[in-house]
Amino acid sequence: MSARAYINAEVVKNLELAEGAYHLVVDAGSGMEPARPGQFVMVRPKEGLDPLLSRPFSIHEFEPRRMEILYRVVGRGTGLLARLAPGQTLSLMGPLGRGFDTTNEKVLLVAGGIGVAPFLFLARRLYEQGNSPHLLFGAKTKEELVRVEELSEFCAETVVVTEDGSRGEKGLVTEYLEAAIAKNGVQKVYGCGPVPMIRAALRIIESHGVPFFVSLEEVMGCGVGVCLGCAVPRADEGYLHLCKDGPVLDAREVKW
Amino acid sequence: MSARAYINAEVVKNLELAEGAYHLVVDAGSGMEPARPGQFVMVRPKEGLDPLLSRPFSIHEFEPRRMEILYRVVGRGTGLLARLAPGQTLSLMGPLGRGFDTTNEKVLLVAGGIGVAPFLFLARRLYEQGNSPHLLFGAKTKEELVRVEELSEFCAETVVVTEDGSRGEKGLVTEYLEAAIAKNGVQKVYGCGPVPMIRAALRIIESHGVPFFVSLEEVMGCGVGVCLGCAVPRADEGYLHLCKDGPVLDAREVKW
Amino acid sequence: MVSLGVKIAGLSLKTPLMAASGTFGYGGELLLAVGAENLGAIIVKGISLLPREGNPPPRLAETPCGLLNSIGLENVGVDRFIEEKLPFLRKHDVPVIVNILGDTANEYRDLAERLGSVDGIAGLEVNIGCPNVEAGGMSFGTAPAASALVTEAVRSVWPGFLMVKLTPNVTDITEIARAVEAAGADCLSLINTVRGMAVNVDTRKPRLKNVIGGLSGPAIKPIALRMVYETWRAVKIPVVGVGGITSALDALEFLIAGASAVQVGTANLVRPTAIREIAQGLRDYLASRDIPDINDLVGSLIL
Amino acid sequence: MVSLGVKIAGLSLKTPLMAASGTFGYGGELLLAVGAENLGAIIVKGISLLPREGNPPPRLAETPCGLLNSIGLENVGVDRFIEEKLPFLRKHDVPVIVNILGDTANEYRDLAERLGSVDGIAGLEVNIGCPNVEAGGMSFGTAPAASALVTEAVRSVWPGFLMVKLTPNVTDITEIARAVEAAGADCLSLINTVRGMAVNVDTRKPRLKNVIGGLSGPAIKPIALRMVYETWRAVKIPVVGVGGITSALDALEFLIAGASAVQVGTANLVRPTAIREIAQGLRDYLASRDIPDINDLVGSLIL
Ligand SMILES: Cc1cc2nc3c(=O)[nH]c(=O)nc-3n(C[C@H](O)[C@H](O)[C@H](O)COP(=O)(O)OP(=O)(O)OC[C@H]3O[C@@H](n4cnc5c(N)ncnc54)[C@H](O)[C@@H]3O)c2cc1C
Ligand SMILES: Cc1cc2nc3c(=O)[nH]c(=O)nc-3n(C[C@H](O)[C@H](O)[C@H](O)COP(=O)(O)OP(=O)(O)OC[C@H]3O[C@@H](n4cnc5c(N)ncnc54)[C@H](O)[C@@H]3O)c2cc1C
Ligand SMILES: Cc1cc2nc3c(=O)[nH]c(=O)nc-3n(C[C@H](O)[C@H](O)[C@H](O)COP(=O)(O)O)c2cc1C
Ligand SMILES: Cc1cc2nc3c(=O)[nH]c(=O)nc-3n(C[C@H](O)[C@H](O)[C@H](O)COP(=O)(O)O)c2cc1C
Ligand code: FES
Ligand code: FES
Repeated sequence: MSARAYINAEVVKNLELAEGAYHLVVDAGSGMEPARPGQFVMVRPKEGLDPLLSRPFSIHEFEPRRMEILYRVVGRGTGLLARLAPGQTLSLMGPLGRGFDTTNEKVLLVAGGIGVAPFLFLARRLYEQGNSPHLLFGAKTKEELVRVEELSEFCAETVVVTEDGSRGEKGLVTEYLEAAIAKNGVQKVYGCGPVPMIRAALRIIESHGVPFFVSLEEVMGCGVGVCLGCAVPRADEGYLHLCKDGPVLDAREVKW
Repeated sequence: MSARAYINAEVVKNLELAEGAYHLVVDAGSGMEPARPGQFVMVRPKEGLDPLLSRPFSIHEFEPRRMEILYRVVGRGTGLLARLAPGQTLSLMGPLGRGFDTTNEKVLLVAGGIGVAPFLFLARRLYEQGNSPHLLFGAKTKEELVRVEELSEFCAETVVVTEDGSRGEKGLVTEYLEAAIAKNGVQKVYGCGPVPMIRAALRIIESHGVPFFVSLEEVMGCGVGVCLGCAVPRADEGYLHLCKDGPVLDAREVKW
Repeated sequence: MVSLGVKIAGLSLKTPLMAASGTFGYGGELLLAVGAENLGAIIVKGISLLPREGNPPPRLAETPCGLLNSIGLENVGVDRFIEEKLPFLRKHDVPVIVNILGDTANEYRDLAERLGSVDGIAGLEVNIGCPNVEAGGMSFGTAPAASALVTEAVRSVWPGFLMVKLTPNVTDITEIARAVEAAGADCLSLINTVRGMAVNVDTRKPRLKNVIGGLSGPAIKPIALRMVYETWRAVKIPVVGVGGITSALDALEFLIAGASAVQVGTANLVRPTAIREIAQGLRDYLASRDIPDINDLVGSLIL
Repeated sequence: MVSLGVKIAGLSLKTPLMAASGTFGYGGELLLAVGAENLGAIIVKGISLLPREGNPPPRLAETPCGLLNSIGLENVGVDRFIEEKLPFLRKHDVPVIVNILGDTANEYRDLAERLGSVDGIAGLEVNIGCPNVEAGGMSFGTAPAASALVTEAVRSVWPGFLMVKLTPNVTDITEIARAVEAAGADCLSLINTVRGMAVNVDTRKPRLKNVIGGLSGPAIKPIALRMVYETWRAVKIPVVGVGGITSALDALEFLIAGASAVQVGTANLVRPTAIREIAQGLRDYLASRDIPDINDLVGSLIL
């Protein structure tokens, strides 16, 4: 079966981890091809035309048949997703897009809030290659530090930062980025989170001459490169298309 | 609470009695005012705008809190209804419209297929008044004679007719109508079923000079008289509005 | 406490939410469900000089997130309206706006004159989406000159609040809007329904007996919103937004895009309590954002 | 066995289902998902003489049963299309129709001329919904004369299959249709997207960076169907229906209302396998009703 078709997946688990943050596990049967960390899936209700579009989500964790996503309820589509109970089905298509490069370099993962989603799968993959990454994970409060225990299992070191200081360091991740890069001899940084965080991180990381790859978001129509909806401005001119060229992009390629 | 508002009702039972014919029982809580036989309810999914309109259904049986409808799956709305499981909720508004007159006269009920829906509630009411009606119930096959046992409990006599002769008399109800009126000294006939059946019945009943009241169908928008969508041509000129003037109408008032 | 009150062309409304013509009857049924305190105004079903029968059924067909109707302007006529419907409406503390329609500009004028002779009418809404019988049947509202003609005819006899309702079935709504503004309208309401059709593939018949009808409901919201925005930028008089509003968020989209008030139509059929819920939603929105006055939002679109 | 084959203005299609421009890329991604046997034709994303960047993001916004887009005609330009995209398309047994666009009538003509010099193109679809740069920016397709001008310009250099795609943002589509027919089009496709807008009430910004975009999807189906029916009655050349088709039943509505074929657009985004499923649905419909040939349905509306 081609990746260009929706398959039915059965909800195995759909748990609210913190207010508005959910962990969904589905049984995708044998219809889903193996995924790479950083790739995404398009998800839609099994029936109906409203909401019309599928919603993109990073693959949080993947094993054959079993696909997981971590999501925050922000609107109608995610609201409907949150109401799915085990045993119910949804439609999904994927894996889609280009993921993270997992060659063996010293990697630092920088996550903001729900932006941590793609990093469990990535950290495990790196760990299994004997190359445990460092993790810098920021959030508003300790409640938003979802899945941090699972993640830190695969990480050489985990630094958590909360804006209110309710857990770990107090402040913004960017305040601890400098140190994390320098101390660990980081060769590459992967980021996922709110755009202001990514922007601020980019300035710091660039000043260290370290490559920075980010998983970005944009409204998507098709997820497979046909609608040209998911445009991201290129640093020079024209647009990248997130669903094909990304969702992981070299931060220097993007106009911020 | 005014009848002009939707209330949430919980599905107690939603059983397929025969292929495509369902019996739905809901707990309407205390929000629903007492109904009269022949009235209807507007039913819609609890959420979403597609399908946009509510669907009208005759009240099949009613006790405080407990409301029942009998329905056939013919399209999208009824298809969605059929998928509701006990414990799930739907929105409903009612009772609406004008029902059957239940003064004590000798009554004959003529039902075709799912058109039997409003007659259980009516027959029970008449029975409780000590005025059990006669029932003439026609269908294509014996499978379509849904709820006939429950109904016949309240009827002085039940004649069933199937087109294929699989149960009761063979043929069309109209072939047995003449006899049913004459034999029982019927003073009034109530009908509900396909328009061709009603039309044929009207000719026979008129020739006996007996009043004939029918429960009709038309696409409805609001169910409460504001949209003027549910027009039924009057015998003389202009239109009746089924949701206010009906759904039970004097057959002689209607242009057929 | 937040304030939902708005004032349009001199008419004060308790909330910016009007009941759209044809979807609230003559007010009786739904007024209680909504509550007078939530209702800016009631626009009654379109009234003509003489009673009209309307179109044969089926008159309604559902489409994806939309509703097609071909009610065909069925109404009791102005005399019965004044005798039978207006007394009830007068009893409530809600401005009554009468939606009027005619076959000729003179009919519109005569109707306005007749309505000018009675009490309890806060204003008129002129439906120029009706066929222009003297000019081959295209609707008045599709030509600037015919739109202006009807507006002037009504204005000549009606000094009070005059709102003209535009049809969306045009190439350039701003052209019509400017013509109607110049002809003396106090404000504009838009949009009326979009012409549409549906077919029953089992019977191969049109779903409406009238073949073509008017599309309303959430499906047309993006079209209505665009036209409100375009019109708001093109005229100086206030604009009232209509089309697919079913929630407070929908109403807010229109206000932000330039509408001074909005009308709720099809949503009243879907939920008779819609306007009450939308009013509550507006209050919650303002309160949660510390915006004291709904008027602060009007035209606040950030480009 | 039922037959889904249709022939429009000399072009034979295996099914009456074309992939609408802009929703199927250049064919590569979705062709395999759909299967060549289900696809009447591929209409590629609109091509211009020079590459175009398109509009800044956000370019998409969802609306009730609809999609707003402001892709802004991003495309690789005709030269790269011929070099990079056409070779792949040629390999499949599916007619390729190139959707063309320009700022001036001359650009349309030059484009058609360039495409006339290469193999593997079954026909052109002329998108006249683009801004007419020489005449103030209103779209060519909103004026009969400008629509005819573009059609004639293309016809003068392109002897082959010529389909002109009409915009729905007009008062009277039949007027445009007749002008385009007289100017030499072989057939008409309609509708392109309906202009619409959406606002984010949290940020008070338009949901599209471009503010206004084109509405597509199920929401516009009743509008498209009405225009197809009106146009079919007004012209003699075949009409191809587009707008909101997501199921076989939708496609059948258009065929019954007069369309000789249909295009599937937004549905391809929602389900890449949409056209395959629709083709199967058409076969099932014909089989279950003992209708041997899909052409028997075209224009079979019973009034
Ligand atoms: C490649 C990719 C991976 C993503 N991974 C995750 C993830 O792992 N976990 C997670 O919680 N979220 C993720 N997102 C974001 C997620 O897709 C949106 O939160 C979701 O689509 C919102 O849907 P909604 O209907 O609830 O919100 P809406 O009511 O549609 O809108 C709420 C907000 O979400 C934005 N939004 C709406 N639709 C989309 C869309 N199709 N794509 C992007 N943004 C949209 C809107 O602009 C708006 O600001 C990812 C997005 C992309 C592009
Ligand atoms: C007063 C009244 C009482 C009714 N009681 C019953 C009942 O007890 N049991 C029962 O099975 N059916 C009853 N009906 C019919 C029932 O409302 C329709 O079968 C139902 O609305 C079809 O919805 P759908 O979405 O499944 O079909 P659709 O896909 O919408 O259409 C399928 C067919 O149903 C017709 N239809 C669609 N909407 C309506 C509507 N709002 N009103 C009437 N017809 C419609 C269409 O014209 C079409 O022919 C009643 C109708 C009325 C007006
Ligand atoms: C059933 C129905 C009847 C209508 N009757 C009228 C009318 O008499 N006069 C009028 O100007 N508009 C009439 N309209 C149009 C509405 O007032 C409104 O402009 C349109 O439906 C769009 O708004 P909505 O999407 O909120 O319904 C009617 C609409 C519907 C659905
Ligand atoms: C994302 C997107 C891009 C489009 N690009 C083009 C285009 O380049 N040229 C064109 O003529 N139409 C274009 N269209 C319009 C479609 O071809 C079609 O006419 C319209 O979407 C209505 O059909 P639908 O409802 O099936 O999508 C585009 C539509 C969408 C949604
Ligand atoms: S989402 Fe359609 S091209 Fe990327
Ligand atoms: S359904 Fe609206 S008036 Fe009867």
